[in-house]
Amino acid sequence: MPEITYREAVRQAMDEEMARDGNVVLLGEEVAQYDGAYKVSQGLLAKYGPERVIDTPISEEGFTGIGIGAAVAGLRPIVEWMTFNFSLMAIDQIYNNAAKTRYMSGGQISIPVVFRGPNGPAEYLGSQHSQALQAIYTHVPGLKVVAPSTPYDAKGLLKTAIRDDNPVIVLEGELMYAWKGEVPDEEYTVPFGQGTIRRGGGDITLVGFSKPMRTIVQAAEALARDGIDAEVLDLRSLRPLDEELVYGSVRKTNRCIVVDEAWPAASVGSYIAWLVSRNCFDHLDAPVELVSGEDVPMPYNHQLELAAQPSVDTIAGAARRALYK
Amino acid sequence: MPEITYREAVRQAMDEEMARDGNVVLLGEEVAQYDGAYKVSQGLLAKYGPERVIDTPISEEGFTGIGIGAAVAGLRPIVEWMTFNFSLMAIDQIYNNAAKTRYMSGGQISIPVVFRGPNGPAEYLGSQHSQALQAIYTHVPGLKVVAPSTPYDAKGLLKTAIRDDNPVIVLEGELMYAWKGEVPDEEYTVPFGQGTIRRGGGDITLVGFSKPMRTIVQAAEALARDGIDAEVLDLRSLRPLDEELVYGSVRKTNRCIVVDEAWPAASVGSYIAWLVSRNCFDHLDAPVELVSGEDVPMPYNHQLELAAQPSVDTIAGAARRALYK
Amino acid sequence: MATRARKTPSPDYRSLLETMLLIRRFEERASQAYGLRKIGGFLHLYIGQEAVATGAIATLDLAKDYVVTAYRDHGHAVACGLDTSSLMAELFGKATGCSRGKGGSMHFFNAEKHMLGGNGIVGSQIPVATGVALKIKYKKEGGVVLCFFGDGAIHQGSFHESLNMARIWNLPIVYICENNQYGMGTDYRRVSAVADFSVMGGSYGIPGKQVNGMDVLEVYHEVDAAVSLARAEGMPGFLEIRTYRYRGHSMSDPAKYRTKDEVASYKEQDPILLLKDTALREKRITDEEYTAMDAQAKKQAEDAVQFAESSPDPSVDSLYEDVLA
Amino acid sequence: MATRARKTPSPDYRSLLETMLLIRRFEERASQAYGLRKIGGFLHLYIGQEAVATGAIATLDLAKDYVVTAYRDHGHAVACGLDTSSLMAELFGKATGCSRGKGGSMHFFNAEKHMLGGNGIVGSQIPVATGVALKIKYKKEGGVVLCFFGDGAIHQGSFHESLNMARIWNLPIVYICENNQYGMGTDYRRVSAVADFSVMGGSYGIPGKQVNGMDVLEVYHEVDAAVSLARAEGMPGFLEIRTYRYRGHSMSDPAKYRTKDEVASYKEQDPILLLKDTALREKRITDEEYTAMDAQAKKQAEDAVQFAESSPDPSVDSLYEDVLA
Ligand SMILES: Cc1ncc(C[n+]2csc(CCOP(=O)(O)OP(=O)(O)O)c2C)c(N)n1
Ligand SMILES: Cc1ncc(C[n+]2csc(CCOP(=O)(O)OP(=O)(O)O)c2C)c(N)n1
Ligand SMILES: [Mg+2]
Ligand SMILES: [Mg+2]
Repeated sequence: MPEITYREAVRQAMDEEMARDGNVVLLGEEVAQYDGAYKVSQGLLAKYGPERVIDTPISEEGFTGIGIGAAVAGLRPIVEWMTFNFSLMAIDQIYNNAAKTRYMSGGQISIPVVFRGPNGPAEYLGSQHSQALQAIYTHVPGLKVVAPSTPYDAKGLLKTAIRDDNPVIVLEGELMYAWKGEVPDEEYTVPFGQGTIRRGGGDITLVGFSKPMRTIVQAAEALARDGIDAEVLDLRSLRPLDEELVYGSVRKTNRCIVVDEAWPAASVGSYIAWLVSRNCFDHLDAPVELVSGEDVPMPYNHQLELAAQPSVDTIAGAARRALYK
Repeated sequence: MPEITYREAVRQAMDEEMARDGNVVLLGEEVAQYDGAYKVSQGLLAKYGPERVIDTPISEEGFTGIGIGAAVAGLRPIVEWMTFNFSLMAIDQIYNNAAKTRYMSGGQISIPVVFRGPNGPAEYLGSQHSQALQAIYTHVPGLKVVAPSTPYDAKGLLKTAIRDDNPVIVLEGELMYAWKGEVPDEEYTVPFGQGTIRRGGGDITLVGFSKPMRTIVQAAEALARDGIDAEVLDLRSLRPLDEELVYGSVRKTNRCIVVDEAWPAASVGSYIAWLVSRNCFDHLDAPVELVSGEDVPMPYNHQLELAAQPSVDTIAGAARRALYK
Repeated sequence: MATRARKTPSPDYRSLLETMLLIRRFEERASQAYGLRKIGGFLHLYIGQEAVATGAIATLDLAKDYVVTAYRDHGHAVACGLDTSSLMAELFGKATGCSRGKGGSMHFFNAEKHMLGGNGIVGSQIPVATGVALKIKYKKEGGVVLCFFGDGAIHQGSFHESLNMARIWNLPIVYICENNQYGMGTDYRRVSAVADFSVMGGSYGIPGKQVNGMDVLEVYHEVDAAVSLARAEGMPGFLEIRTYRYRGHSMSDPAKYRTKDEVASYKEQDPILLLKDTALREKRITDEEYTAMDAQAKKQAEDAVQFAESSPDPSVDSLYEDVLA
Repeated sequence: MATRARKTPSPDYRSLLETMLLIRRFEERASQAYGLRKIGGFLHLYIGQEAVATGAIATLDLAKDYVVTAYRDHGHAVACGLDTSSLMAELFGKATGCSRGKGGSMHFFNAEKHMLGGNGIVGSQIPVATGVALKIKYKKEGGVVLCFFGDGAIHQGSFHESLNMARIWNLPIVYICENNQYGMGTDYRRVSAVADFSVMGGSYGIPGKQVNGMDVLEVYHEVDAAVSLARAEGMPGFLEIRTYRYRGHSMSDPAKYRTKDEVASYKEQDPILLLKDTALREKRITDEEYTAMDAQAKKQAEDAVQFAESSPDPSVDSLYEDVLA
């Protein structure tokens, strides 16, 4: 299988779906002439023209709502937020229109729109540009939310998202865009609501999604060197959530660490940690631990910035504590 | 002690603090000439004049940011959101400016601003007007969040909020405004981060905050009739959170139900349920249950609307299940 | 800039009268039913403003054109030809309602008839409507969107963002600000820096015009001109239509912020009476015909109430229906 | 509308030159340090635009006036008199930085000097600045706020909402749109419905004016006139100042969206050279003096680098400091 970057995987997904379906359009800041702020839409303007690849002004509330309206009326827009930090400008549109119009209309209206872009901290950007905002989207019924951690999943989940008749939030990552991974030449999609096992193991279950997956796998390798055999689960999709995959693993390992780079309170990570605590109650030999981003705005200084994020040490440390080692 | 409404309690808090400190101003839609959409600011314009009680246009992003800017520069504004549903228009200002300016400036800047208004479902309003949005505010470091459930707490917590040098979110409730309760004539405040025991009991701990507290107490009474003695805790403040109060109770009762009328995923309720699961791990005789709002947008039809919210039955049922009864 | 030379066809007076009467009688019935507690929540009546929706929507071909509006949406729904029984049933929260009892007064929808809501968040529908126009343009359908909002909504950022994008992309949309002179209890002059909203088109290179909204014929001709320009040249339109609501903002508003004289002066130019007088004077209808029309409207409103009364509530099982496609 | 009759005093040419030189030499050094990876993340250079911050801020009395700006904030910070060593240290993420190493390039702050940031979210500072003006007015301090933002920010709703409120409340604020003709890779003409932003003042009854931002003297005089009007009469001002950035949007932008000729043509009207020529011509300075000034600016920039280099990182313990007051 060819190795491509996460960036290229996202690009291919958009390219293939645009080729497949003339109703798919892409809009956002710098997506067209600039080929994307992070070059994710490279070449799409040249291939599909300015009617389908549309540069917007810096008007997040406006163009997010425009994407929703176009979907309500029958297009299948992909809206790129240059980063999820800026989606806060548009969140009324997501909560009040994208997530609710179907329900409020008694099921008459479908809203096949995708919102995607980089989420979570990159480097040296300070607190306004380093927010991992999965919690506020996963909280809301009427949305679907996916968080691919590999090029394979990025492509497959985005293709599924574009074909889905519901509003889908796709959480990518700036630092992940350069990550490489195998992606088949043949057409494929990745279904929503199915997590995957990144590493088999019997001693403890490590659950995560998105960018921290790399760190989690590294932590598992570090643990393996100490003879601790961790199972690593990648949720891939947060709403719907593959609860059974997690429970099955924890019922086997009897221990669980959840990793989520967002702030801990009212987070996806703490929600999963509660679900596991509740649904594997009789199987747990230790409390479910959450390794989260620290409960502070992201600092600019790089040492502090690293200290604010889940690391191999904090994850492996939590695992050792759960194993009372 | 005189009995007053929650509405009057909030009004008194604002009135007393405005009398006490000339830097306190109130701004929002309909707060002045109309005396508040829910009459919470009744009489304040007449007493303090239009420089201190300011009607705004329907521009939530704008006037929220104006409240923040005025606080950055030294005033102590109270910003009323007509309801929290509309705060979504302004959430960039809360996340990116209110919560982060102190940190980003290395601690130079204080932002003594209060954001308050009714949160959560009322009746027959449909999904856009019935959101319980505590999760998205409690998620964020740099904010404080309180959720009073009685007139006493409404007054005492709001007074504390107005005097606090940080941005504070005060979650009130439209249906609660008419609730009555005892409030002393003397001046008092209620500190942040201290929950309270609404009913002592030894069999199970019921934890909640805000409007569901009434239902929780009723559920406890229903349980008492069956010989189940529930302890009812009112958290009052969500950030900071009185964890020790909860753990102390659960270590005694060994069972815990958390009630939160918001959607379950990535919610305050599920966060607390995880905290208890983790920190009372060795004391729990049953999984911690969450009784949440149903995971759907709020329907308009009243029967459906009631079915979507925590009820005496769902709370008592969860408690019975936790007691294996 | 193109001129509005095109001669508008003469509207059908009869059908304009019928629509206005139907809106009024429907709402009078709804108001009664609210008094009897058959309807709850907000109920924002359109009485007094009938000429705006009626005259504007009469210019459309709803096979290809669309309507998007705010929460004061009964008039627009009737003018779009939605079945009044389904509308009354929606107000009653019944399963036979136009939104299956899930939307309520603020969320009338009929996707087939291109009536896309009904939105409870002030200003939130403006980007959505703009997105519908984007779809029309992309699909080269020759349609036009009418986007309605109030004088209160014009100070929302969504207005600004949307008009700019509509103009740079030449979208077929006409923005109609129904200036009924109050946003809840707020006289628009108190919250607007300009007295004449039509000047705001200048910021977007969009022609703006003030229209007398008590005169349905003037509304018809001006909207028709703007619609033609939008349809033919992709030039968005912006009309400030001056109108007046006779009732309070919603059922709970005593409307003390205005004088009886002011209300009376508008009732003297009542849109129904105005058109009736003209039609009689021009001998387009007879007195008897008018009486018959009104009787028919009353009967239809009464039938709607009967239908709503006798319709079933949605089943509690439907709570989780219509969340996702 | 009041006229701008007041005669502006002549600015101090020397100090304008010194400030512009200092900004430029500071940033040249910062750019070098970035190349050496001493600085990470974005670094939005102001080179080419020096006349705007310099001329505008020279009109202020920062004992009572304030400055609020966006992420391209180095020039404004220098013009406000912030210690360049503390600024360079901030870029290096050091504890001695103006924001203790927590803010970075986009978040320069000095509360004492009334420089209130530095904001990374496009348009987000506009309401905040407006709130600072509200405080000035409320406290009758006689001050004025200068609020800077880019041509990209003007399409954000926050612009629209803020200007309306500033006008209805007569706030002492001057909004300065630094039109450097690009928002990232987007030529403003591609995303704006109007070519001349100054017309936008019309929507708010605020006088708007275009100013040549390469001519620091013109900037000074026009801003001074607007500041005087805001100070004396509470009439907000709105200036579109035409300028140009020589560098890419940030360090990673090759700026292929514009021609070399275009850049060269602006360099011919370089603001520093322009003022230098005038000053020489008018014999306000000698060539030697200019050379000495520039040498001084270079030395100060070099000293700043030394200071930053030799300063300590913030301790990891400071991660949880500065979150709350
Ligand atoms: C974003 C938002 N803010 C506030 C409200 C509360 N609210 C509902 S209607 C209304 C007044 C709107 O006035 P206008 O736009 O003039 O419409 P009208 O009611 O006159 O038709 C307000 C403030 C809301 N629904 N949404
Ligand atoms: C709300 C928001 N959307 C998008 C961005 C990403 N972004 C950063 S700068 C920029 C361009 C801004 O252009 P302009 O306002 O002209 O300022 P300039 O960079 O030219 O000084 C964009 C799109 C952001 N920071 N905030
Ligand atoms: Mg109105
Ligand atoms: Mg620019």
